Amino acid sequence: MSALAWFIPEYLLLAGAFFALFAELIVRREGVAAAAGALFASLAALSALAIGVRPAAFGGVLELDQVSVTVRVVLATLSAVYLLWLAGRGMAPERSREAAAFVLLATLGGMLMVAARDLMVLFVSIELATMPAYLLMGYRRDDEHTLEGALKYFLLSMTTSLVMLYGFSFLFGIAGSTSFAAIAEAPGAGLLGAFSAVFVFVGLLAKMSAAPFHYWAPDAYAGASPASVAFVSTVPKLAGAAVMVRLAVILVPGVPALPTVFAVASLASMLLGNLAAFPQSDVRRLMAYSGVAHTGYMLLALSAGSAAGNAAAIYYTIAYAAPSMAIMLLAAEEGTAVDDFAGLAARRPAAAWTSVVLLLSLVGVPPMVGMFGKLVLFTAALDAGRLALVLVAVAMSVVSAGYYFRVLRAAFFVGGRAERVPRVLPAAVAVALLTAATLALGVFTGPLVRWLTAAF
Amino acid sequence: MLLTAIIFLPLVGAIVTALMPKDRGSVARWIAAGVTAADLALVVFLALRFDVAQGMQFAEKIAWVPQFGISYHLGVDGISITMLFLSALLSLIAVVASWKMETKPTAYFAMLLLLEVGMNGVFVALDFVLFYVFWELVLVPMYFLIGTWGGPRREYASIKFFLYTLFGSVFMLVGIIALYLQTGTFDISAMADLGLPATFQWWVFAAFFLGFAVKVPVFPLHTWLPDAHVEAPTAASVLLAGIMLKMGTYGFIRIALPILPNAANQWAPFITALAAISIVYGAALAFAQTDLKKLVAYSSVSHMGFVMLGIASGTAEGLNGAVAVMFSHGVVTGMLFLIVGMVYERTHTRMIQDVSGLSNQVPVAGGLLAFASFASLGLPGLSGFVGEFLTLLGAWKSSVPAAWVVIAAIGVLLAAAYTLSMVQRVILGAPSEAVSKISDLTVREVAVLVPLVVLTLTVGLYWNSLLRFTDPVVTRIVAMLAGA
Amino acid sequence: MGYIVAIPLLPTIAFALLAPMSGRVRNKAVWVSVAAVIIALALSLVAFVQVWPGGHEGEAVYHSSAVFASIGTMDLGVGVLLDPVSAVMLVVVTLVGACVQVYSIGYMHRDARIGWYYAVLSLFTAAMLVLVLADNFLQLYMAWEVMGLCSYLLIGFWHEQVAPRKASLKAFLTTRVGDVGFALGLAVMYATAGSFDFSVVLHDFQWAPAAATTVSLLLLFGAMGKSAQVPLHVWLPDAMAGPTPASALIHAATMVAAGVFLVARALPIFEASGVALTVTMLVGVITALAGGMLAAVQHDIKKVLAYSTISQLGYMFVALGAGGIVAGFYHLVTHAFFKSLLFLGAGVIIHAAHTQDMREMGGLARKMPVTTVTFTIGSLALAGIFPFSGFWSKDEILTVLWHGEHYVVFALALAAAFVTAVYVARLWFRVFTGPEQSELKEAHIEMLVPMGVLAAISAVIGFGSPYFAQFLGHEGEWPAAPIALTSTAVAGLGLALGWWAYGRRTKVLNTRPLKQRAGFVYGALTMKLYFDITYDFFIVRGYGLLADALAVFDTTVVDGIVNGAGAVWRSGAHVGALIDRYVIDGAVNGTATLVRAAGARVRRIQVGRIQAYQGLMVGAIVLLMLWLVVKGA
Amino acid sequence: MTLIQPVGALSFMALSVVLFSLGLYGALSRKSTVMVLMSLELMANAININLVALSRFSAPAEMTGQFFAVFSMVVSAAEIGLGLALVLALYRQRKTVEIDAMQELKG
Repeated sequence: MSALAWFIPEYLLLAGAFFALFAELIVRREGVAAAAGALFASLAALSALAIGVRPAAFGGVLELDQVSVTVRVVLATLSAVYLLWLAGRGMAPERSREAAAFVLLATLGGMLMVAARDLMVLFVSIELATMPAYLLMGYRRDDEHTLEGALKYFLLSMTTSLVMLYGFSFLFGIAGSTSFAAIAEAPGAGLLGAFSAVFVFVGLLAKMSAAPFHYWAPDAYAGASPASVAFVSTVPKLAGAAVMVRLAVILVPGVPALPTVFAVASLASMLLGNLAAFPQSDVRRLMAYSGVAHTGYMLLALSAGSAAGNAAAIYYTIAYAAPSMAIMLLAAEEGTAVDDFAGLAARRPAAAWTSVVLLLSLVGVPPMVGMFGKLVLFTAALDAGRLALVLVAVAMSVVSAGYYFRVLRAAFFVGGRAERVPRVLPAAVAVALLTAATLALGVFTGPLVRWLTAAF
Repeated sequence: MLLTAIIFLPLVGAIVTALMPKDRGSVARWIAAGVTAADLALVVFLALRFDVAQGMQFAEKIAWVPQFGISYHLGVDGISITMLFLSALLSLIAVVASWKMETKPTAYFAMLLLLEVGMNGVFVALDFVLFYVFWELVLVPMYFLIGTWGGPRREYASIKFFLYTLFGSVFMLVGIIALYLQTGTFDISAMADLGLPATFQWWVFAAFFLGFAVKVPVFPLHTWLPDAHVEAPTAASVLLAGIMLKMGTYGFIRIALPILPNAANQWAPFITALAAISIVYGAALAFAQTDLKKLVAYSSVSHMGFVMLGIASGTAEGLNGAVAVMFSHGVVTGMLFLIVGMVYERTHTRMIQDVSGLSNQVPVAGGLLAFASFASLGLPGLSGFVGEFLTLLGAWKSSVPAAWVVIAAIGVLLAAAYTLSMVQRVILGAPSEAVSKISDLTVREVAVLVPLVVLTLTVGLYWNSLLRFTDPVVTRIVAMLAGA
Repeated sequence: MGYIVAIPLLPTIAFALLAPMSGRVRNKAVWVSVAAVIIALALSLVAFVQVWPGGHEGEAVYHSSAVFASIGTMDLGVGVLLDPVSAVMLVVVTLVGACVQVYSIGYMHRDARIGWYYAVLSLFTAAMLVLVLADNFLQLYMAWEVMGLCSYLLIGFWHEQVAPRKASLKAFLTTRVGDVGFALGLAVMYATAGSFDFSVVLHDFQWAPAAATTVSLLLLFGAMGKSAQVPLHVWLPDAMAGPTPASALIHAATMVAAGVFLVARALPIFEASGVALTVTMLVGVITALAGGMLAAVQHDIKKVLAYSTISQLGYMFVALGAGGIVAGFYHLVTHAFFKSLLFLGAGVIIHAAHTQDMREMGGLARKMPVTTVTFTIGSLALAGIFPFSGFWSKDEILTVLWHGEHYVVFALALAAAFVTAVYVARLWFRVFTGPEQSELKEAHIEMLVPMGVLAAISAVIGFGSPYFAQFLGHEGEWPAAPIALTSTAVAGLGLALGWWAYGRRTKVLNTRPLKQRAGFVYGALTMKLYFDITYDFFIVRGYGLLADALAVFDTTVVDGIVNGAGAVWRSGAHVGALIDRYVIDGAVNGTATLVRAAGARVRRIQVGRIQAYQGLMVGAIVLLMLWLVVKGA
Repeated sequence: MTLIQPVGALSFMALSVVLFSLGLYGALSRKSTVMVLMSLELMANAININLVALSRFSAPAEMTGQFFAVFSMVVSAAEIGLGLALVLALYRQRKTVEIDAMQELKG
């Protein structure tokens, strides 16, 4: 199979995006675009799985190692499940046609980011992944805050990506070439090298909404429709995590200060994320800060600087993505305020107990995958001597139980409206798949982590 | 295969009852009763085939996460079989005791069965991660049991219970990981007596102490217990006091002592001090309570103080006494909570001044409550005395400062004070107007209490019925402690 | 000799049968308990006869035991040990038990819960027999505690009224204080000697004086609790709130004697320590004197007898303290008989006079001849007048004191004897002579027969004292003339004073002038030497206040550390208006409110202005770069 | 000493830093969103200069820097187009492009 064939999943996504745009002109029914998109995305996921690990292609610009393959498969599956949900519920009140296209394009960008081994390709794929995200965040017309949120997201992330690009330019300057391999071998350029590395990671940290570059997230999430937040807060973040790990592997040897930067960012994110999440009454804003907190845990693994740490970081982000997306999809169905969850147990017991599984996974209570993610992450961090940070992480995960349980308290112990949202099969199946993943993934931790560690 | 069946049978039951349609409460009841009865039968079958001489038996080991050395490893020895039996028995009793549960019965029985899964699992797990999974699993059903079917301040009590225990257990996780990094495996039985460096042991013991002490509970980490007990429904209280408190002390005996022997010796004086304070503090507070359930809750703090005293002594008598108190407290406090629950169902009040003169109005209830109270204050011939006396013997024999042992002995006197002052006002005397209209216990309610009465008498009169199981294990642990 | 095991088993079976029955059925099945105790009496006599030739110094006639607990190499057993001491006690317990149970048929027949009364009596008899036959201190301790429970149930038998409820609680807790000492004594014994068995602890193990002193003092403390020695005597007078026959059995003959029995059993340890013996003697003589004086000022007939019991028990402790195990034990036996007789008599008197207050009694002699004769025999025995048993046993104690050169204690013992004679006379004259204050008639036959039996024994048993000594393995001889004469003289003097103060009158005596002159002493005595008041004020109320204070402490401080943390933060941070309803609602506890308050502060950074965010980000980048420069990466 | 020395990479980088800082200052201080976008565009151009200069001085043969600059231009063009579309939509809704008017979302 020639190198071109290795990237069939990407072609499928591209084709899917175009097809989604024109599908509804041919078939009059609403949601066909999203359904088609879901089909294409799942095909992409299967083909990515089939293709598996490949050596570098196109002159070393793209490479499919263990991490890239895993993340590609997960990205495609997540977007397939998301599109399945979108097919069911749609992006009320607008049509979901363009949304499906944006989702597919963003996933395509994410897949390329993960496989990139060259600064140029990386920069272009990062922009390809984030631009549809701007549009998704601004997708809803009826809420006057949506556009403001989207603008904030756009301005702040453009600023940081320019800073990142500036860092790329210096890296290119030092190494004389844009390929990661060359940069890795380049002799450490002292202060300039450090500055450029820091600039690069500022951009990525902002993408991952890590403190102190997270400011856009709460406002953008609060403005956007919960459905789009479900996608934007998980898929691009997972891709971003993979890229950070890749860049960390090549830049850390040259810049010894980087792990400390990660540690500081991790501490700030954990503290700020968990504390600010407490008084929130809007689920989107709560999940925004929760995202910041979980990025903090991921950075803790990264700051360990070991192969196990890097694997743990990626595994943890996967373990975070599934439940977080599912919670936001539930919020899209039930209403974005925490009080909208009131009486959920009476209305929709299945949905209520699903939210228990999802929220407990985010807290890190076994047997859900969140706990195994934290177990692997703490092991790596402790091994690298990050005891203080682990203790903070441990304390903060207890605090996180506080605000996650406010949702549960509303769902179970507070009376709410009786009439239930009409049951839509695809949406229910999508949420069920995500919940099953949250429950079952824990059992397969072993093989997955070993597979990821092999990449470093 | 037997142990896996014992653990996951209730899980199947829980799923089945959870999926039952809401109105089929009665069917859910029978399923729950059937499942718990079958589980108890399996445990008894296991106990009969259990050979006291050998150590760990019925072991099952399947690799789960090989590169981290995590395995699905189960096994049973003398102490865990005792607690497993207690857990299975009290679960069955809890189901039968809540026969007339109307509000959302299917979810209620599902939660009880899920609770049993966690409890059985903790006593049988021999792998740290598995132990931690079951340890945390117990929190979720209990949170919902207290939160949904509890009393007026149930939400506050349930979240407080959840946060306290989660706080402790999360630091335990750090301890577990530290041990893994030091030894390369998560297998508890393999880690026994490895002679780890002393300072490392000290810190890991601190992490474990925090995790277990919250659960025991030891003074000053006990404030969640009274709230949780007062607000929990009867069956949940029985299981909370009967089994879940023992998970903390079982953790000490199964994990802290064998794996970190000289840390245990270093910590012994501190733990004895806390234990003695818990005993006297719990007793004094029980004396001052006006709510029956809170009184029994604080008495649990006092009794568990004896268990900690026994554990800290590190002598054969002390440890045997600790397990004896664990077992007898489970049985006796279970009985107390059941009877208080039954009285509450009839009089709808738990205030001591409103309830008096039970023995005249409802002689069977009064008699059984008196029996349970005397067992609780440690009357010889009943199981309460066995543990308390042995812990005092063990504590005096050990190198622990004598002053604390004297304070603990005074605790026995204070136990008599609060129990009898409760007996005076609630059982004796002329029936109060709340009591004067109530009917006596039904056959079902008495049937629930009879096995507990029989157990209290058998262990009380023939101590070896319990010590036969625990003594071999204890002698091994004491040897390890002496070695360190 | 296997039947020995049956003796304690019979009453246990009786209790096991009676307890689960319903009230009505149980009231008719009373004969089960009576039959059990009578059969036990028969078996005890048989056992006594088999042991009678005596002379086997120390080693047991019959001993069998079963292990009920094994820890490592250590086995704890429960067993039956028949030796002269336990043989005598068997007879005493079963005999008095039988008399009381027969007597109670008449005394309690109208009571609605007579079945429960007999059930507890059987349990008590069983526990006492197990204690007497115990072959190790642990079994003795366990029986000891079960007896405490029975005394609690019997004292609080009429629990509808307040007084019996309070008295039973007081009794149980005070004896429990003693039991704490007993338990600690056992712990020390186990730690040093490694076992509880008499054979090991009393004979094989060589006690170091220091360890022996600790153990014996702790055991003594336990005995003082159960045998109501000063300062743990406060519960016995209040215990009179229970039914009189129960008091006769428990608070005269058996339970209170258990303390003396314990010290008698553990005497080798006491002798090894030496100090303990003198302490026992001192405690004994103080209690004897105090008990006697307090008895002399009581108006309630049962309280007089209660304090008299305390005083006589003090005598036994003096005898044991002086090393005279035979004298002490002999006094225990005689006291058991005449004191239970007096209590049964008091029961009859109270039934007749419908009051317990002696001031409202009088002139019983004419209407109740049998009671008067039996009661008089008992009183004279108590006073220690010649032919009756009290004289012989008290005389032996005085002889032991004299030979032991304890002259001061001897004098005090004599003074106590004098006071005993005074209150006996006071009681006798007040009750039996003087004007009749209520119509009187003789008691039923079931009540009189047991009293007759006890009276006969009290009269006769005195003459067996030397043989009793040989039976216990010591050489016994008739009391020497000089001591006998002095004690009789002292007793006669006491009776004369009693006659002079209370006997001569024709109308109801007014003792006001006598009390004015006694002034301070009388005041102190009526206030029961202030023991009760001090205990109530400091210990009972003190503990109550401490408990309440701790309860408040628990909810505010300990719980508050968690809850209050938010409050501290709030006041410190005086965030005031900004705290929205989550913080006030405080659904989660303090830590969470603390965290929520912190969250509210952190949340304020999110001002919404884009350029503010950009500024913060750029600031962060600049800081990062400065740090890199400083670090010189 | 000749005033004109051969122009080294350093001076180009200096120029790029100056331009970048100006752009950054503009983004932080200008009141109108359009002007903020313009400043961002300025920063992008600064980066392009940097890229081209570095490509000339460190790896003249492959000209990768120039390619990178072209890519960067294309991407920033697309972004600015998207940004202006957003500003236009906001203008239609809020009748203003004042950046400080975008303050409702906070907390």
